[in-house]
Amino acid sequence: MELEMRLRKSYGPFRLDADFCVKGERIGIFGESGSGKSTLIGMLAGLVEPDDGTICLDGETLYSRSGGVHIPAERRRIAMVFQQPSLFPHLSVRNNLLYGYRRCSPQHRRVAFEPLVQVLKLEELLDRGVNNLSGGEQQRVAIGRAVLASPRLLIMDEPLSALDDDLKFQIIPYLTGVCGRFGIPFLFISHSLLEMRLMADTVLMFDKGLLVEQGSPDELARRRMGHSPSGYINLFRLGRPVGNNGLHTFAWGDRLLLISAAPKSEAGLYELSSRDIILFKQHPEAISARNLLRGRVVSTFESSGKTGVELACGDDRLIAEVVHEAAVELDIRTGVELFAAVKASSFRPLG
Amino acid sequence: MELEMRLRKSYGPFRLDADFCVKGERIGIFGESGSGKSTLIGMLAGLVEPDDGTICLDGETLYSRSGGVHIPAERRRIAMVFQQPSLFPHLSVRNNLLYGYRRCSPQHRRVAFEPLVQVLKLEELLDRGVNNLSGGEQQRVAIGRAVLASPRLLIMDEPLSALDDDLKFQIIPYLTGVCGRFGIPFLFISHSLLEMRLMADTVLMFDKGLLVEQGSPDELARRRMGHSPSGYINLFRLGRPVGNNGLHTFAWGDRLLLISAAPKSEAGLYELSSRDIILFKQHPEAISARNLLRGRVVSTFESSGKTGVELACGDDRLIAEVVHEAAVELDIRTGVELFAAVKASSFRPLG
Amino acid sequence: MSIFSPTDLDAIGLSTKVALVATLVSLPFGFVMAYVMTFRRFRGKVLLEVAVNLPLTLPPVVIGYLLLLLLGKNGWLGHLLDQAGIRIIFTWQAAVVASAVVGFPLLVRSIRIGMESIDQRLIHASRTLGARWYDTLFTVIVPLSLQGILAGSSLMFARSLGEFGATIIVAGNIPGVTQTIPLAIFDYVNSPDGERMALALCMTAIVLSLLVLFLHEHFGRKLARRD
Amino acid sequence: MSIFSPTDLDAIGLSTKVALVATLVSLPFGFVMAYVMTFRRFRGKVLLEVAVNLPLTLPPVVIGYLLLLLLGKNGWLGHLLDQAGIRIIFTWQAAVVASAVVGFPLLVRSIRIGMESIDQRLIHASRTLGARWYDTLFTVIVPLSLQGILAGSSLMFARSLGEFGATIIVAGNIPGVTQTIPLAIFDYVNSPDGERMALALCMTAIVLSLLVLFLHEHFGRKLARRD
Amino acid sequence: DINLSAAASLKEVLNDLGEGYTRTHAGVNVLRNFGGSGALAKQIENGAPADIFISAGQDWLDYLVGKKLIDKASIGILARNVLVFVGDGRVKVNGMQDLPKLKRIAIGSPKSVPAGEYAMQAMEHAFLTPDIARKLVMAKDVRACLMYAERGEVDGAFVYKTDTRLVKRARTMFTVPQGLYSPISYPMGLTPAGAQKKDAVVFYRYLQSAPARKVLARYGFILGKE
Ligand SMILES: Nc1ncnc2c1ncn2[C@@H]1O[C@H](COP(=O)(O)OP(=O)(O)OP(=O)(O)O)[C@@H](O)[C@H]1O
Ligand SMILES: Nc1ncnc2c1ncn2[C@@H]1O[C@H](COP(=O)(O)OP(=O)(O)OP(=O)(O)O)[C@@H](O)[C@H]1O
Ligand SMILES: [Mg+2]
Ligand SMILES: [Mg+2]
Repeated sequence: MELEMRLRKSYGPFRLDADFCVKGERIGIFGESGSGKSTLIGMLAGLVEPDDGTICLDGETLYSRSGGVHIPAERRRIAMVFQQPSLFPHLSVRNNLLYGYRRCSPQHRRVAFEPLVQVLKLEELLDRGVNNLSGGEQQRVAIGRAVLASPRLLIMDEPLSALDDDLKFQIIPYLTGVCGRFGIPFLFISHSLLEMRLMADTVLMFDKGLLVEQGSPDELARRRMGHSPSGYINLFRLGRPVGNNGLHTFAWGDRLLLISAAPKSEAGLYELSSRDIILFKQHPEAISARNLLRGRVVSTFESSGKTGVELACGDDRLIAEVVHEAAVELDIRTGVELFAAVKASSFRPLG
Repeated sequence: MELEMRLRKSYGPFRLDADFCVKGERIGIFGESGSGKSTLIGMLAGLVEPDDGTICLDGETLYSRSGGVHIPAERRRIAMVFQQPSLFPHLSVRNNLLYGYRRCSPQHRRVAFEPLVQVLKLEELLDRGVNNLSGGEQQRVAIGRAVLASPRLLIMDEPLSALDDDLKFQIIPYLTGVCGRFGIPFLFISHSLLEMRLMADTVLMFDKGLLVEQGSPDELARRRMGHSPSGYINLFRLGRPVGNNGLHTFAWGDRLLLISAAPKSEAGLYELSSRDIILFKQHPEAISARNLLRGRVVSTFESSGKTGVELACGDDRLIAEVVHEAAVELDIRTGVELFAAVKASSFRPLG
Repeated sequence: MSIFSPTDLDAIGLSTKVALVATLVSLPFGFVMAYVMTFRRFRGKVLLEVAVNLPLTLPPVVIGYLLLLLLGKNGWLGHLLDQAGIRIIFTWQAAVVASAVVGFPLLVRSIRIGMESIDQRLIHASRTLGARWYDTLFTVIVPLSLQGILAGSSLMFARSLGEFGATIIVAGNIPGVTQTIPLAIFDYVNSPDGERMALALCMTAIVLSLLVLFLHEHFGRKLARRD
Repeated sequence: MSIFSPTDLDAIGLSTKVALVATLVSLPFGFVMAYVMTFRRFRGKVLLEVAVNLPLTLPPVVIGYLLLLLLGKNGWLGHLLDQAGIRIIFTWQAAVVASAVVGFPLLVRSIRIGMESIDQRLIHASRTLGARWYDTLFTVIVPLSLQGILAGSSLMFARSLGEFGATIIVAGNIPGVTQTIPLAIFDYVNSPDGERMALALCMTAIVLSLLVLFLHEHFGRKLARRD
Repeated sequence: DINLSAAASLKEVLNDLGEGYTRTHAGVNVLRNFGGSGALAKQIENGAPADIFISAGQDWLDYLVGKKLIDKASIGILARNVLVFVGDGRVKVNGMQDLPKLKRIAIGSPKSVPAGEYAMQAMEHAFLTPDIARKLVMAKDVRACLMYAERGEVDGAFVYKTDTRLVKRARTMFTVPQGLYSPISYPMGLTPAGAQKKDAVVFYRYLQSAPARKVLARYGFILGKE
């Protein structure tokens, strides 16, 4: 998907000035409360009329003030999960879910009803109305409704905010999976850098109505490493475990990783925060950390007063984070060899 | 505050069966989507009529079916932040905020308007209506409205879900501060163990309408340590930094802690996850971690296949988490001396 | 019900028919008008609004005269209909027209109040899910303004049962043909000894509207937001 | 406006006064009735509902007669008032009563439709913030049903302007004293050469209700949800 | 003030008489209330202020007399009227016998409008009823009959002679023979309250005086003997 938005929209003192072009199937929008995220996607979906500008999606102009183009929302095939659930109060859960599905022409229908309902744990609610659902239940129905419309772009405004972690991490792989399998690009808003890292390829960061950063969540994460409470997230795709004696053993390049949490799927996707890596100059003896990886520093970078250390471990890369003082003391610079200690419990299974 | 709830409430197949007594000023409720949390607090606030049972708050019976007691919601002085903002659409932000304030008799009024508005970053919105506020703005108004009612109990249903981390961690210390200072006990629902740890003294955990665990978030956290992605959270109250050369230096008992993040208030409250601690049998040389603390194991415990290690460092306690294998290898048992390495960046400032 | 004469029974039947037909016929127009007034912006909206509300402001007799001018032999619509071999004046259809015109503003207003409280976000949601405007109309707006539609219909039905002034002018007061309950009552109260019968007919009208009210409450409850 | 005779001007003034007073006097009652119907559950609710809607179902003439029976010197209310030295029949107050009774169901229904769409959660919110029921009533329910109240008031005002059947019975048709616009129109259409004047009076009524409509739209927009 | 309650068909002439009277009797105000005779009678019965009641038929006066609300001694007749048949002249109608040629005929609703009742009497006595019944359009009052005729909605209508004074398009086809229906009169009386009121009694007498009769005649009323 290629999305180009050059838009202006004012609400009293608030001024949104978007001017970007972004490519990718999984786009995240990040920004503090009131920075204009919902307004931006409202314009993309065709629900909010911009003051001026253009919107192009995959080469098709959806809106152009000067060109007099304004494709109405219902013909954009952009489904939306709103910040408030906004379910149809007169319809059952089932009919809410099927609302967009039924309106999608059969050749575009790609998402099946049953499996989605299972992932969203909505089986038992199908014949209920939506007005007395719990907050999380409502949010799940809203997600399902939008996904079942098999849109050409799925927009989600904080879709996971009312969900507990377990459910959230069950829904995320499903969402990314379905969207990936059926080629539904998505664009979502979240306040969680973790969700961003898990779901987005590209992140747009807004502040006070302006795009302040654009890049891969990796870049964003590197830049925000020092600032964010979870540092930089290293991602590992480890496949099937090669052994299991209390801990799960995985091949990672020519090394082995020992991980305590079981993988959630065959993909064996794990994350590791840069903060959870401790670097040693020499091999430490008798350490509680189960993984000790030798690596060579290939680059260092600065972020909010922290030093990011990119280590090459075979063909793979690992980013660790240390404070300046430590960087100086350990004499960390490109080319140096270091040991990285990682606890087996620091790896978090994602999907 | 002492709260006793012995209640039954059914909604079709869903059955809530609460039977507990809890003491404390800061109570958290935890549980997956649809487990009956909102229903429970609805009954406490007097908005949902139980099928049967009693509710006692500080010795006063608020509801008793057999006793024929049913104090109406408006006389319970229990303010509520709802899961959906539910702001008054016809009032300005200011008048929404002041709605409960004005209805609170002056001798009960304890919370001041101005500082609250500042913490919630609502200064510029005061004279706007509430219908076009962003999601996070609405949630902040809802929090402010409830707090300003100076209630005798404040109930919050996922009050921080729509807020970005920065704002969240600014609001939390304020909320706990105000409630602590003015003796307003609160009870809140959250899906975040971190928020629980930061805000609650006691946590009630619900599953499918039943109370399955009750205890301090510490106990809960120990028990859920292995399960939770952030492990067990160690809390540090460090006061003012005693030095600063690149890193902030704090006295902790008779030791020094080096921390990269600046304290957020004079209290110097920091958290440290059990996962961020690496244990060594011997003193490791040249390590990137800035803090190396020697301690004696005073206890160990099991949680979801992990071993929790409680270390005594002088008079203070530190809980680290290792996998079994490591526990065996390092020969961790009560009485043994170990080194705990903690990175300066692993400490997160709270308030 | 032996107290009623055959022409009274005719009146009761006719009134029911007229009120029913007037309500049913007006419904789609009333709905469209309410929709237009609520969701569209255009010039001359106020004029349209005034036109719709006219039958409320003007005394029914005047409405009757105006309708006569319009539908009569020499009226432009009446003339057209005449050429098509249709005569409206002095038939029960005229009573329907009179009732419809007089009750229309009530219908429109009720539906509008209901429509105005529909959450805009639901309309947005349906649009992003691919519903064209007519689709949104039938699957979101109609169901969510059903309360207003029902309320409006029962108002209109009741109003039609009581419609007198305009009806008597355009339909005449022909027993067994165009005499509705109010016209029959009018005849009875104008005879010195007709009071009892007038009262009996009033009761009948009340019972009829009671029925409609029950239906309304019944459906209203059924069709209200699902749980 | 030299085309109008002094009694016509009286009629215009009187009509305005009657419609205004009828609307204002009915408002609190209409609101309370709507509130009770919407938020309370009790036995005999349907009976009350029927009673409120009666004036709609019955032809205005009948209402007029019933009011005459109630307020006349032999009626129980009229008797009481008589002893207090108050006579209502054939005064402009009688016209107010007639208009109020006939317009009441419209007012109640409009307010109800508005009230029924109030989000229950807002009422809950106000209660948890310490508002007693009357407080919630005035600070939440009234403002949020303002659209319905306004719509109902303007419906009622318009209906009052057009009220004829009941008024002519209880207030009489006395030029300069109880002759409202519809009664004056009635007189004019009953004179062979009165058509022009009847039309002029109709226009006046239309203009009056136009004014109310504008006021309604104006306030409606102002009082609608704040931005 | 004098409260006068009178049948609606007397509106113009009574306005004329009332205004004339007020001009010559400064300080006396005649409040005129026009309506259907039945409505007026019921109003008086329920305490509406009225000094003089003029009915369009005998029965409503009798009704009030029966309730002792009319001073029996004062009862008189204001004027009489005759029934005529008006039409637009497209079909030639010269008398009752021609009525079956017409398609639609307007009459006042016989139960509530006296003129309608007289018309029915006339048709009955002319042996027309059975086949003509289907052609009758019952109107609210005589004015409505006249209007239907004027606008061509009906082929003809039975109306009072006094009503035809200002018709434009329609014209009088024939006068219904007096023998076919009972005499049309406007009986009147003073209410007990009116009988006590000097001004009312004086005005009541004026209504029966020669100048008043002249005005009545001008409006087309028929005047019986004194
Ligand atoms: N219709 C509107 N009228 C006036 N102001 C508006 C309107 N919509 C949004 N705003 C304002 O514009 C700003 C941006 O709003 P927006 O909803 O886009 O924020 P957001 O980034 O989605 O925030 P959040 O994370 O809190 O949902 C806010 O300050 C908001 O109050
Ligand atoms: N009024 C009601 N009628 C019927 N069912 C209800 C009603 N209110 C709640 N429920 C059901 O009861 C269960 C518990 O609901 P509740 O809102 O208490 O959950 P919750 O713990 O707050 O969940 P969440 O975290 O998703 O908000 C849910 O399955 C919900 O669908
Ligand atoms: Mg938003
Ligand atoms: Mg909930």
